[in-house]
Amino acid sequence: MPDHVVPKKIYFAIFASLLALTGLTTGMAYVNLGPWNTIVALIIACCKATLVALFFMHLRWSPRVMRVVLLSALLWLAILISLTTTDFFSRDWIPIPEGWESSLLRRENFNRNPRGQPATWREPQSFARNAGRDASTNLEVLTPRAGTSGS
Amino acid sequence: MWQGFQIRPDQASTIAQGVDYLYYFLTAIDLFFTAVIFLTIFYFALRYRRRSEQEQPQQIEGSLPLEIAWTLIPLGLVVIVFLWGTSLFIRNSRPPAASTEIFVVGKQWMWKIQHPEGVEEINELHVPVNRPIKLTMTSEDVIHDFAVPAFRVKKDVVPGMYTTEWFQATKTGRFHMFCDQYCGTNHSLMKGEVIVMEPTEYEQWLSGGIRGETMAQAGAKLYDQLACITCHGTGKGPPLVGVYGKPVKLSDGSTVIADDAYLRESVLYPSAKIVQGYGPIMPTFKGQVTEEQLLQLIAYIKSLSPQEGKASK
Amino acid sequence: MADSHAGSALAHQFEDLEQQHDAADLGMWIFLATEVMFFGGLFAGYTIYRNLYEPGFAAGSHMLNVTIGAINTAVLICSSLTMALAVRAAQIGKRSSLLTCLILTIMLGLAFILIKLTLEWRHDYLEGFVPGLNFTFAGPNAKSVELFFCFYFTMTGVHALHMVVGVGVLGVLLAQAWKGRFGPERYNAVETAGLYWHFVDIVWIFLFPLLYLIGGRY
Amino acid sequence: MATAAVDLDTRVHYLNAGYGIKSWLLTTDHKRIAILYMASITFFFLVGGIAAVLIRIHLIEPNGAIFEPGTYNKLFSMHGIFMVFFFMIPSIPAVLGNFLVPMMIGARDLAFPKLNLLSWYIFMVGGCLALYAVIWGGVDTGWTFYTPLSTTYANTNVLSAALGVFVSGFSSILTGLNFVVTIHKMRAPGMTWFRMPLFLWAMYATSIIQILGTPVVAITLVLVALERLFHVGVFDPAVGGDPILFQHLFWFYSHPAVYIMILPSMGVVSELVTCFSKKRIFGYSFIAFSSVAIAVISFLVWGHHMFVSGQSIYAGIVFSALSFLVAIPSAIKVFNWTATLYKGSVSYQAPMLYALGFIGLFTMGGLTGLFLATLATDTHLHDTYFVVGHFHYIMVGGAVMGYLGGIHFWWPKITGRLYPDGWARLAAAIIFIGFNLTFFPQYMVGYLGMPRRYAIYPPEFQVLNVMSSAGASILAVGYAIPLVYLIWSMRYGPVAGPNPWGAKGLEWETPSPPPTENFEEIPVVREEAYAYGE
Repeated sequence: MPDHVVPKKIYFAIFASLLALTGLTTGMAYVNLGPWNTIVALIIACCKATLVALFFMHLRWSPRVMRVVLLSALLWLAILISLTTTDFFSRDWIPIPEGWESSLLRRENFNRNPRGQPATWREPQSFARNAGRDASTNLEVLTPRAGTSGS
Repeated sequence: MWQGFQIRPDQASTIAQGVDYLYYFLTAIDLFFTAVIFLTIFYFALRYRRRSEQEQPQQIEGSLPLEIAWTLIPLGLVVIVFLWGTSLFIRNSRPPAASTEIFVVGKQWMWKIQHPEGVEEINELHVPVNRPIKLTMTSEDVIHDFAVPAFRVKKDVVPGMYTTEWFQATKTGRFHMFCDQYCGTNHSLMKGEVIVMEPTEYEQWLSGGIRGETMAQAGAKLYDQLACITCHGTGKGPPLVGVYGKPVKLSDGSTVIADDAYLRESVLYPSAKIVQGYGPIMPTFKGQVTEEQLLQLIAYIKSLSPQEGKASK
Repeated sequence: MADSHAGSALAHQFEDLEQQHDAADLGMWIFLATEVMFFGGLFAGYTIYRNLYEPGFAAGSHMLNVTIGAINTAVLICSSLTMALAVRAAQIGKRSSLLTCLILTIMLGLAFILIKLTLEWRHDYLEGFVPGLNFTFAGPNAKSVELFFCFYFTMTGVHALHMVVGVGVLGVLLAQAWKGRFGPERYNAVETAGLYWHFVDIVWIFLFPLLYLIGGRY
Repeated sequence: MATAAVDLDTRVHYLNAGYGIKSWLLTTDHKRIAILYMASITFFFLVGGIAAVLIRIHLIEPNGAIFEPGTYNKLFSMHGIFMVFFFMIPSIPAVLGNFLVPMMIGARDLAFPKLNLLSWYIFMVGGCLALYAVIWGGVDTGWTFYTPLSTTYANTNVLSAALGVFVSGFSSILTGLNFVVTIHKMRAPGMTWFRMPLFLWAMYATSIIQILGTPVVAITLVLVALERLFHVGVFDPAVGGDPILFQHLFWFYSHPAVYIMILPSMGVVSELVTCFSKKRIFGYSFIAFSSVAIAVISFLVWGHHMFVSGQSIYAGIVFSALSFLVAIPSAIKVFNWTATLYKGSVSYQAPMLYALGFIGLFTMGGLTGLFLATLATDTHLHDTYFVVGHFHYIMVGGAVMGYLGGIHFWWPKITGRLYPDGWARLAAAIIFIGFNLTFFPQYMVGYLGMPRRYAIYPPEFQVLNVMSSAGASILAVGYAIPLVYLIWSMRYGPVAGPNPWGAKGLEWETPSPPPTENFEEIPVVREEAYAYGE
């Protein structure tokens, strides 16, 4: 058969290094590296994944097409994540209307309604500020109500 | 049927013309290439039609210069279109600093609009002509979209965030505004009008304020305040859209016409006549609404009926 | 029909065993590519929200028990080793060692699921961390913490579902191996199941730091 | 002719190799599975088609001729879900692809025949779930399932419809997987990559999209379902979730899905154009690589569905630029097909009419795509009937024309019999005319600003809507005619013989209908594809 029979020795060596890396990544979490904690953890995870793929999954001895398949999957994943983040992390570049910053940027402005009902969020302050009339006709009283419930 | 028929939508804002020029340019490109492809195919298909079954045409593998030509020419054209469209878009999405800010809240299925002076409207937006207006918009429930074709502006109205669009109207008159993002049952009724007025008229309208609202609009507000939608919009209670003036089947098998009297009775004494297929779950609103408000509610339910709209035309 | 010297081991559409073996291998790798994208959707959403709501995600992460997470990681790595040894046993035709390795892999897989279920999810439920059922966390950033737990349960849930499927597949293989269906000529099923098992392991290798180690533990 | 007819009945081929329901439902023969798919997607096409007819009748009146708005919403959702997920996506890949991929590369079957049958069962389970959703109350979210409407506010059978789409997605994935492995590993001796018919290149590119795109929409629908079940989830604005993230994940698949529909049609057209001009394809490698290029670029452009969604305008600019890139490989294909006719020997049998119709309609549909990739014009046209017109030109004018052309071309191979060519040409002409009458007015009414998915619309849009509905009635007749004569021909059509069109390709070297094993012995390929004139 064309497939490579890998010596047991290699498997145990890989196994040992995987366990060591698991210990390392857990240990590193208790060391303050600032933003590098995440990066280090991800680098270690990538190393472990590479070891598993190359040796346990025999990628090292497989035909090239398997590696192309794996790499294209990773490339597509990178496309998905990078183009999506392009949107999310450039949204704030848009000039923010004055007086609305607080509600625009902070998503903590949400009221949590009782379970099973869709949430509304607090009317932005500008409504209250700009509404100089009787409270009973103010939009604010129109808002908090049980909405249509799903399912 | 031909009433109001147009080929081009009104150009009623400062950005409309710029968008239209680009639109015409693209139309020209389209027509040109469509003509080229159609005519070439017709010509080849006739000129080289099969004359006998034994015919053996000359075999041509391809031509690199041609391939390069029809790669680069479209590429050049789309680069032009991209640069034009993008620069126009950036210009169109930057509201002038002096814009008047109007707040828009979309909810199923109405637009609530509030002017900086505090005046509120529903499904209507009054604006002065020749002044930049910036809309700051958000939604209470699902995603809506605030579109005014005559202004060539459009933006989704998203729950949990604020979106903005701006325009400067150049013509007085009444223009459609639509919800362009599908938002549930009455999506197609979630439309209204932008009313562009002379500045002096606008000032007058502003000072008239809330008194200018119609019965149906007041009813819509009440409908909202009383949370009628929790049942009537969700299937727990019978839907009210289009019910006015139509026969309604009751749980005892009889049928009544949904007229003013029936609607009034149903609000005040809900268990008197139960619509078939629904439970007697509606609480009474007797004592909670005045007669005037009842009329407003009925006017609102009337306005939900498309048949009613047809008759009034 | 091709002259089927290898008897029933060769399916009719293939010319020889090598072609059949390569096709099975490639098929499994392509399937794993789809799995990458399946989990990829979750990872994309996670990446975005984690960056938007870093403090809440860190707070949520700190509710999880790193020790149990690390132990479970080790359990999975052990199962990967036994799985790799199982494939090796099948390749060289050692039935008894194949059976042992498969049984060990299944037991380790079950151990992982059991730890997840009893020591983690049950604990989370009792603490009131399950969004949609009993989420009662009330500290700062409560909403972002809830969002974190949405991801936590979806990701670990989908992963655990893959484990269950994997254990099921290995169970079938065990029954076949018992009947002596595998040998140096015929071990595709073991090998492709192994690829799947290792992939599920790799997913966990990423889930562990992403879910348990946000913001460090110092 | 008489002897040929006897031959059709006496010779053992895949159609008479077994009789009875079991021989069909348990078959692993790729040709029989193709037939199973053909029957099922025709059924789903009828379901979606009935919805389309009702929609067009309803829109004759500005206030709606028949339905309440809620019912109308269910109809267009049903139309979209069935046409997209249960007709267009499986159409050419699962029917023609299943039938032809092994035959074109000279193999006895796909690499995984049992998996192939499983795909069909999975597809049917998905289809039944979607049918269940429609019959028991309907679903009204549109085929796009936008949150939070689908997760929180819709009161219809969103769960079962989404589950149906989720399940049928795996059928799509497994079919694509099967094709890729087959094309990689099962090619006959001498069948190098650059000797493959262009249909195979198109199928390969399509499979890439199915494999890498579908899982993302699957997990997205899982998240929607979880949010609907637990009333909280990752798209829920109440916990800071973002509905726009749903759109990203949804369109990551659903934009490429459009190319799942159109790429195979492009492959079919490449086959038809060469055969009916008796000429090699012009620029083989350009067409082949443009298929792969389209598959790859299709994954980079999804944001153009979201220009006005509240997405960052900078992301909008990036997506706009990338979207224009798709125009290039599409243009290359159209020009190469046209150039193939040059100095050819062009005959106008029915499949060729469909192919030429495809080129024309695809050109019109593709070019109007430029309006929607351009930020400034898309702002005006987004979510209007312009978009509806555009994607119907691509999907119906393009993909369905290609599918019908392919069915007509390979029908003699599939059934062993010929259909009446005159009727087929008439149907092609009627479809072309009816199609343009239906969808061209939609461009105009879209430019005027009529939003899509409106049950009730302002009266000034009525003229164009009536024109569109009138065209739709012609189109419906056009689709009904082939259904009749194709079914007729299965029993009464003249016997076709192995190669009625004088076409090149391995599938034409075996008898019609082919034997179960496709080839008496595996062929050896010694010439380029489309070696007409040798």
